[in-house]
Amino acid sequence: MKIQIKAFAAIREVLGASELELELVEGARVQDALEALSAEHPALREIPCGFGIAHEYVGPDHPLKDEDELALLPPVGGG
Amino acid sequence: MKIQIKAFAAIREVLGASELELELVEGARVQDALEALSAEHPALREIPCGFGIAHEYVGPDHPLKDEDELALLPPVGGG
Amino acid sequence: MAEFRLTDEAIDVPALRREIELSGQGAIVTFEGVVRDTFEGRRVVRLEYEAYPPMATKQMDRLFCEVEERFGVERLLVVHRLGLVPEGEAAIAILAASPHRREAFGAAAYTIDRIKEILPVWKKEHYEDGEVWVESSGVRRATGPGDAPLDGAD
Amino acid sequence: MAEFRLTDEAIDVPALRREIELSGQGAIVTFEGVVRDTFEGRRVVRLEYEAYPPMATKQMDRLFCEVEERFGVERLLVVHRLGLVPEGEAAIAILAASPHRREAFGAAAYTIDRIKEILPVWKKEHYEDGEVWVESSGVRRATGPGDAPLDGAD
Repeated sequence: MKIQIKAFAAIREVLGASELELELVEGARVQDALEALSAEHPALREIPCGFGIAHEYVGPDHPLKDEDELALLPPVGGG
Repeated sequence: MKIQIKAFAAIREVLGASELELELVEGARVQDALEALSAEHPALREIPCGFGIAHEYVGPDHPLKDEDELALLPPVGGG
Repeated sequence: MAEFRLTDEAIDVPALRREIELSGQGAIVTFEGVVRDTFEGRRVVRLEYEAYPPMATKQMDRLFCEVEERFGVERLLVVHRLGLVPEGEAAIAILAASPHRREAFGAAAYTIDRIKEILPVWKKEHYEDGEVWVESSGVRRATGPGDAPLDGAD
Repeated sequence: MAEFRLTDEAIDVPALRREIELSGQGAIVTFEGVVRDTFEGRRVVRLEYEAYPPMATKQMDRLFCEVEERFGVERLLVVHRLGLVPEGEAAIAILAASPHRREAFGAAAYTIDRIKEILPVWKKEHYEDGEVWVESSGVRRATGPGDAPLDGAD
């Protein structure tokens, strides 16, 4: 399956892109997407990462499905 | 001795004046001034009364001296 | 800088906000107490405040010291309106500035709490059929000949 | 009425204050978070915010429900600025109105606390010699090749 990655702030900088597509095996979870990206971008492991799907926070075990948009959210700093 | 009374809000209305002079015996305390006024204006007894001298709160036992200005302060309602 | 003022005119909060704006202050908390035009369904036709100004100033100076001790906040502006205050306008504005938000919130909330206890200022509500002094506790006290005392929580 | 906005322009607090002004509201509490131009003595030459807007909006809708449940406060306006924010200007403004002051203070303070935990907004400080992402905890995180990570409490 294919998912869309949306990356913000420090994670966007490490990935070098704010959006990218990721191919994953069926049954992959959020954590698997992060692992796949970290393999290519080891600096990603340095940054605590939260996850959003459909604009809600989800955990690393959240199952992914085809065409999901997964947001990678470093620690926030607004306000 | 003679003291000046300053009256505010509900107490001013009961006394019918915002300032008046009061003659008291030597050694009189704040409570004595209130008693003297209450004898003449019984409605004064209905109103909880705080006291100020030299712009500080004082208690009913506070001693008075000649030419003191005694403020009679009903419960406040600012803010 | 901590300053207290009494005024007969509408409180200009944006102007106060510009006064308090100085670099290094990360958090600014503003409290406004706005006068309401009804009390338990009765329409307040006129609302006015009176004060004992020199005592108010002295008590506020002490309160500013308390606030600085408790919250480390030195940047406070407090303005209380006197005389007639139309419905919808502020009777009081408190601005507290601090590098950190908790202290600014704490200072502003503590200041209004203490003001309601100690500031020698009194509020009178005029209704169509009488008038009452409104105490911070919410007690309504009538002194006029035709007025029955009212009680109610504010 | 509870509303959240993101804006690229200076936050006009007096205009927000007029929006929230409706009769029956006795207490209005305003919080402004103003950007500072130094961090531990280093001069911040540029400060910018980015957001994930649709998620921010959804998270704020949920927060507004929480605030209404906890404080009974429905009248909330929250505006967060994005992009470059000059020193001394507000990055965020929160206005809470309520018949009673404790609820207005509680709602405003709770809202900014939760925003710092959950709002998907990020802040970057640019110094003469590098740049860092500033987390709500105060952690400064550098990602550029020449930047050493900094840590510090905000």
